[in-house]
Amino acid sequence: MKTTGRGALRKLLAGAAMIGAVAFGTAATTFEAAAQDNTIYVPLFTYRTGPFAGSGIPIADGMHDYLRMLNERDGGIGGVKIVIEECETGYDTKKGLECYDAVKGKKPVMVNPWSTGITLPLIPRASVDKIPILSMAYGLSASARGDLFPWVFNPPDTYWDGLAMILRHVGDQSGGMDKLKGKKIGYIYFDGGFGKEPIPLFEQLAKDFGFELKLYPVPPGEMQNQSSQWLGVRRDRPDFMVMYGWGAMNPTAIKEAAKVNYPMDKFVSIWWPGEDDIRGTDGAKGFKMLNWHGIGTEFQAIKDIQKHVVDKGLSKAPKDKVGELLYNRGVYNSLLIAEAIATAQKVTGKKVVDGADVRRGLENIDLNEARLKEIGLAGFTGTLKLTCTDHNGHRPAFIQQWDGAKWVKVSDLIEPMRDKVKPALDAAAQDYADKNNWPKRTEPCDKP
Amino acid sequence: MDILYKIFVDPFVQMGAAPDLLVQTMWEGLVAGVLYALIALGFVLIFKASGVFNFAQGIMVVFAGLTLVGLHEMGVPAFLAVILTLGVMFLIAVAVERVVLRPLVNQPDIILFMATFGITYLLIGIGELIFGGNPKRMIAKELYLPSGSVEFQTLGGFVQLQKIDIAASVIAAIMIAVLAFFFQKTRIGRALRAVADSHKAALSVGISLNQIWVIVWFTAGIVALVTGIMWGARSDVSFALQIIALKALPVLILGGFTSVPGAIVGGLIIGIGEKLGEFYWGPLVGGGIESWLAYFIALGFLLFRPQGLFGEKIIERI
Amino acid sequence: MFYREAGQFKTSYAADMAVFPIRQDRIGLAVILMIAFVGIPLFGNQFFLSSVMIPFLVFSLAAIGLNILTGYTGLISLGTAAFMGVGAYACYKLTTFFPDVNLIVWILASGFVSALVGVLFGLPSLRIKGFYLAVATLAAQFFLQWSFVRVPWLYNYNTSGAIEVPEHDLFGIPITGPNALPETRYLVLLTIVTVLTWFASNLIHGRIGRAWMAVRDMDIAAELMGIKLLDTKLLAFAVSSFYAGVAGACMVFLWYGSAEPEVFTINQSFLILFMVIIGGLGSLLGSFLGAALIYMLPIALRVLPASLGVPIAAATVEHLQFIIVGALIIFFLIVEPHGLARLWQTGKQKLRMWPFPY
Amino acid sequence: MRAPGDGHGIMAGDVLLAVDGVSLSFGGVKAITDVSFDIRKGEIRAIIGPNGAGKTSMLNVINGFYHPQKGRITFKGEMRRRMRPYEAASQGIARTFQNVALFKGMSTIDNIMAGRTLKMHENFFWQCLRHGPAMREEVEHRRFVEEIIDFLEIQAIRKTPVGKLPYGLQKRVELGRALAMEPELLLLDEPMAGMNLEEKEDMSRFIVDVNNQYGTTIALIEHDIGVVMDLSDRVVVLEYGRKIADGSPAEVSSDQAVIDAYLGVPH
Repeated sequence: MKTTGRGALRKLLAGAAMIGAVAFGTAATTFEAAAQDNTIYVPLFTYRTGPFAGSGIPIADGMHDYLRMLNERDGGIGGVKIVIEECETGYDTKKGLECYDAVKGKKPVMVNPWSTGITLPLIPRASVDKIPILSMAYGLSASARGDLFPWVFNPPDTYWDGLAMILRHVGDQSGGMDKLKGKKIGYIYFDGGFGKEPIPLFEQLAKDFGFELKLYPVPPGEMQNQSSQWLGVRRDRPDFMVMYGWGAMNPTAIKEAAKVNYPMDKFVSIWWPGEDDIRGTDGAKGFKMLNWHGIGTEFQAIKDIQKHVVDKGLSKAPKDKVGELLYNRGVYNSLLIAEAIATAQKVTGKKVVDGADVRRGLENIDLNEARLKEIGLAGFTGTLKLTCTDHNGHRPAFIQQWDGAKWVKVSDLIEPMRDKVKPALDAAAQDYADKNNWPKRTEPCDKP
Repeated sequence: MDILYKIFVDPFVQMGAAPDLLVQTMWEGLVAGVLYALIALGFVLIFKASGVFNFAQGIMVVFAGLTLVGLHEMGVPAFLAVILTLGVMFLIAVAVERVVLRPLVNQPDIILFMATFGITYLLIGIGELIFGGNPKRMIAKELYLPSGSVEFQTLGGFVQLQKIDIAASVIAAIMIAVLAFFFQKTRIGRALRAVADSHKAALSVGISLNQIWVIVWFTAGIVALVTGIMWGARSDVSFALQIIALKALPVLILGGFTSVPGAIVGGLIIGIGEKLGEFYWGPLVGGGIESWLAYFIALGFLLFRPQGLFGEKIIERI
Repeated sequence: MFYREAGQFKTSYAADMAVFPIRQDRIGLAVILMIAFVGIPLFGNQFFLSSVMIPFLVFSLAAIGLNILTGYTGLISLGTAAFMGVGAYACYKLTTFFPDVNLIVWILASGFVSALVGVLFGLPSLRIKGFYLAVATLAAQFFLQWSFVRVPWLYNYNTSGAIEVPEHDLFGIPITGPNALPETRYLVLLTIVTVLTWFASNLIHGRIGRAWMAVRDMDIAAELMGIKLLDTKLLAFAVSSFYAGVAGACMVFLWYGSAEPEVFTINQSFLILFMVIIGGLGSLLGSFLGAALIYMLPIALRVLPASLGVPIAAATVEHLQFIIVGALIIFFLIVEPHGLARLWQTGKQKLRMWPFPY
Repeated sequence: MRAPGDGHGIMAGDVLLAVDGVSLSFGGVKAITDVSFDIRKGEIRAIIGPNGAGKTSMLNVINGFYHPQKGRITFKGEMRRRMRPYEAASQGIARTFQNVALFKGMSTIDNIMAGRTLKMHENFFWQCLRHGPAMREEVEHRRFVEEIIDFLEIQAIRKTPVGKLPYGLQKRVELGRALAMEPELLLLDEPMAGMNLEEKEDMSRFIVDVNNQYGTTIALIEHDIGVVMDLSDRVVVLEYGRKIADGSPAEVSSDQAVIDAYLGVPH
C-alpha cells in the first residue's frame, strides 16, 4: 500500500470519527426535542426521490403548500401554528419506518405514510403509539372499518370502491350493467400488493355480472417493458381495460395502449396517473381515469396558496405545476389533515391537540358543502363525513378524460357498489383480525 | 395430461392459430433484444479492451439520456444538446480512467467489477442531483426521430411496426457496422484489439494504455447515448431502466463477454425468447415471468456451453 | 504503549489459535459486548434502538452471510435480498403452522429453508464462476421475488399481499408486534447476532473456513489438494443463505413487523454487497463496520446538516447519499481493498508500535 | 511423520506409478503424444525438456486435472483412465506449481493447514463450536504443521500472509503445503525456478531430505540441468510432447537426441 494514501486516510478516518460522534450526539438531541407547547407538529412523509418521484414530487408540494398557506394566511389552525416537517422516504419501507421512529418522539398528531408498504407495518403501532394514520385512498382497504382499526383512516375511497365505480362507468358505457354479460374486461395492474388487492372483488363481480376477466400483471422491474402485456391485450381483445398502475408503469401503459391502437375511451384507470404521465403521448387522447377532486387553480384556497406561498417563493413547486392533478391530490390530503385538526380542536376544546385528539377529530370530520365553502374549496370535492365505524366514507367519484391537453370531467358522480364492496371489506377485515390476534377496540365513540 | 398439453401443445396451437400475433411477438422481442444488445455492446467494448466488467453501462444509458433531456429542458437546442452530452460522456470516460482505472490497474477483475458499482452509484447521485429524479420524456421529435407506426395486413391479421423501433434497429445496425469498421480498419481500432489480446503487446508497440481506456469508455458512452435515446423514445428516461439494463448480463453470457456479434445475437435470442415465453407460457403460472426468464435461459445455456456462443473455449492452465 | 502483546506468552497451540490471541483485544471485545448488552438498552433512546441499532444488526447479519460467500469463498452474489425474503416467508409460514412454538426456533429454522434454496441456486457454481455466477444469483433474486408475489400460499392469501407479524412472546415478554419494546427486540436480535457471529468466526478459523478461502484464492490448487470444489462452494452458499435467511426473518419479525415483496428487491442486495465491499471482503468485523457505515450514513447526513443549521432538502440528502456511497466504494477499492476492517487492523498495528514507529 | 504408503504392499523399488501410452490434445493442438514411463517407489524422478515439451501437462494428467484422450495411468497398482483431482489427492498425490499457486490471502500456517484438509474429519456442528473434538483435531494437526514449519525453517513467517512473502519463501511454503498432505507421490513443478544459488541449495536440501527422511517418491520438473543431474535417480526427457529419452542422468546426458533438443538442432 502507498504511504501517501495512508496519511490522507488517517485524516479522513479521524474526520469521519468526529462527524460520527457529532452526528449521533445531535441525533439524540434532535429527535428527543419534543414539539413546542404552542404548536402542532405534522410530519409529512414524502418521496421526492426514487423510482416514483415523478408522482411523489407534486403530491409532496401540494401537501406542504396547503398547510404552509394556512400558517401564512391564518397563522395556523385555530390560531396554533403548524410545524411542517418533511421526511424523505423514497417510497422505501425501510426509510419510511425510520422516518416514523424519527418523528414519533416529537408528538406528531398524525402520520401520512404515502406508501402502502409503509402503512402496513405502522397499522399495529398506531394504537400503541397513539398516533393516527391517514392513508388517503391507499393502504389497507380493510382499515376502513373503524370498529376494528380505530387509529387508521383511508378516506375517501378504498381500491375496491374505485373498482366498483370504474365498473359502473363501464356498465354505463355499455348501456347498463346487465349489458356487461359476455363482455371481456382486461385488468392491467402493478404486480404487487396494491394491484392485486382488487382481484378477488373483480373476480366476484365478473361472476355476478357475467363478464370475463383477463389479468395482465406488470412485474415491478418491468414497468417500462410492457409489450407482452399489450400483445396479450391485442390477442384477447377485451372490450374494456382497467388499470391499477403506479410510477413509470402508467405512462408506459398509456403509450403501449396507443401503440396497439386500443380505443382510449375504453381504457379506465384508478386515480393515480398524473398529467406528466400522459402529456405529449401520441394517441393518448380519450384516456379515462377516476378522480374525486378538482383540477386547476380556480378555487379560493388554491389561489391563496399561490398568493401566500408560491408567489413568495415558499414553495418548491414550479408555478405552472400548481393546480395539477397530483398537486391538488396533495392539497386534498392536507385539507383532511387540517380539517381533522380543526375538528379535534372543536371536539376537545383544546387548542394544542395531540394524536389522540386528532384521532377523534378524524372520526368526526364532516366536510359538508357549507364547510367546503367556508374554507374556500367549494366545488373542489364532494362531501365527506367520517364516523366512529366508517373510516373511509366510500364517497362517489367521477370519471375524467384526457382531451389531449388537460383532464375533462365526463361523468356525474358515480356511487360505489356498497352492497358488493361491504362483504369483501368485512371478510378482509375479519381475516386480518383473525390472523393477527387483533385487539378489540377500546376507544369510546363520540356521540355525533 | 392436461398440464402437459398446456405446456407442450397449446402454445404452439395458439401460434399457429394467430400467426400475425406470433410475428408481432417476435418483432417486439426483437426490438427489446436490440436494446439489450446495445447495452451488452457497451459492456463488450469495455471488457474487450480493458478487461473491466462494467456494471455501470446500464446507468450510463440512463445518465446519457437524462443529460440530453435535461440540457434541452434548460433551453439548449436539441442537436447542440446531443453534442454537449457527448462531451459529458467524454468527460466521464476521462474521469473514470483517471480516478478509477489508473489507480486500480493490475488489481483482480473482481475489484474492478466492484469499482464499477461505485461508478453506478456516483452517476445515479449526480444525475438526480442535477436533473432531478423524476422520469423525463425523450426529445424524440426534436431529434427528428420518426413516430407513429406502419401496419402490414398479413397472415390473417396485421403486424404493426413502430417507426421508432424500426429506426432503433437501423441505427443499431449502422452503429455496429461503424464499430466493426473502426475496430478492423483504423489504427486506433487495431490498437484496441491489440490491447484486448495482451496488454504487454500493446505497450510494446507504443500505444498508451490510458488513452485506449479513455477511447473505449468514450465509445461505450456514445453507445450509451444512442441506447438512451432509443429506449427513452420508447418509454421514458428514468432510473427504473437500470433494472432492465441488468438483462444485458444474460445476453453477455449467451454471447460471450468478448464478442460483438455475440452481444447482438445474444440480445436477440434473449429478447425474442423472453417475449415468446411470457406471451405463450407466462399465463400458465400467472404471468410476469419476464422478470426472470432471461436469467434462466442464460443459466440453462451456460450448463452446456460455458464460454458463450462466440466465446473461445477456456483452457485452464496452472 | 497500552496495546501490546509483549509479555503474553502462549503456552499451547490452542491459545495461539484463539480468535483473539491478544489480551487487550479480548478485553475490548468484552467491553463492546457489555456496552451492547447493557449500556445501549439502558441509555439508548427509542429512535436509536429501533431505527439505528436494530437495522444495523439485521444488516450486519446479512452482510456476514454475504461475506462468507463473496469475501471468504470469492463467489459474488447479487441475490442476498431474495434469500432474506426466503427466510422471512419461511418464518411466516412456520409460525402460522405452529404458532405455539417459540419464535426463536422458527427464526433459526427459516435459516435452514433459506440455506436449502441457496444450495439450489448455488448448483450452477459447478460449471460457472466469476461474473457468470452473478447471473445465477440474479436469477435467484428475480425468480424468488416473483414467487413472493405469485404464490399466494406464501402470504396466507392475505388480500394485501403482504405478511403481517402478530405478537409473539418469549418467556411471557412480547418480542414482536407493536407491544414489543424496542429494548426487548434489540436484545433478542443482539443475542441471535452474537451467537451466529461466534459460529461464523469458528467456521472461518477452522478447516471449513480454510477450504473456502483456498477456493477463493486459487481454486485449481485447492482442487488438486483434495478440496472438493462443488461441496465447498455449496456449503458456502448454504451457510451464506442461512445467515441471510435468519437476517430476513429478523428483519420482518423484529424490525418491520410486516413486509411486502418489494422489501426484498435487488437494490437491497446491492446495498448489502456495498456493506461487504466497504467494510472489508473476508472480514467479519468488516461486515459490522460496513453495515454501520452504509446504514448510518444517510441518518447522519440527514441529522448533521440540520443540527449545524444548514438545512439540506430531503431529496438532496438522498442524492448526496448515492454520491458518497459511490465515492466511498471507489475510494476503498483504490486505497484499501480490504475495507474498513483493514484500516482498523492498521490502526491497531500503529498503536502497537506507538510511540516508537520504527 | 510416519513413512507413508507402507501399508499398501508396495515396497521400495516397485513401480508406484506407470504412465502408459498417454496422449493429450486441446482442440487440434497436441500437447502429449503417446508417452510412457514409470516412477518407482522412493526414487526422485526428473522430467525435463525444452519449453512447451508438455512437462506440466504431464503432471496435470497424473494428478487428474487433465484427462488424456488415450492411454492409461496405473497408480499403486490401480489402473485408471479418468480421475478427478480430488481422487488423486486422496490417494496420495500432492504437487507444487510452476507459478506459485498459494492461497494468497491466507497466512503461512493456514496455507499449510489447508494441506491437512483431507485428514480432518470433524463435522460441521463441532466446527461451528470450535470446541471439543474440533478443537482437539485442530491442535493435533497444528502440531503436525509446526513440524513441517520447523523442517522447512520458516518459523519466522508463520503468521505472515503469503502474498507478502518473497518468491523463494513462497516456494518453500508451497512445498510445506504439499508435504502436509503426507503424499506418497510428490509432484514438483520447477521448484527452483527463479531462485538464486543459495535458495536453490536450500530447496535441493529439502527435496533430498523429504525423500530420505520420509521415503516420499518425488517427480520433479526442472530446467537447471545441474540440479537435475545431482538430485534425480532417473530422468525422462520430453520434446514436443514426445518422450525422447529415459534413463539415469548419465545415460540421458549422453543421449544424442537430448543434446540435439537442448542445442536446438533443426528437425
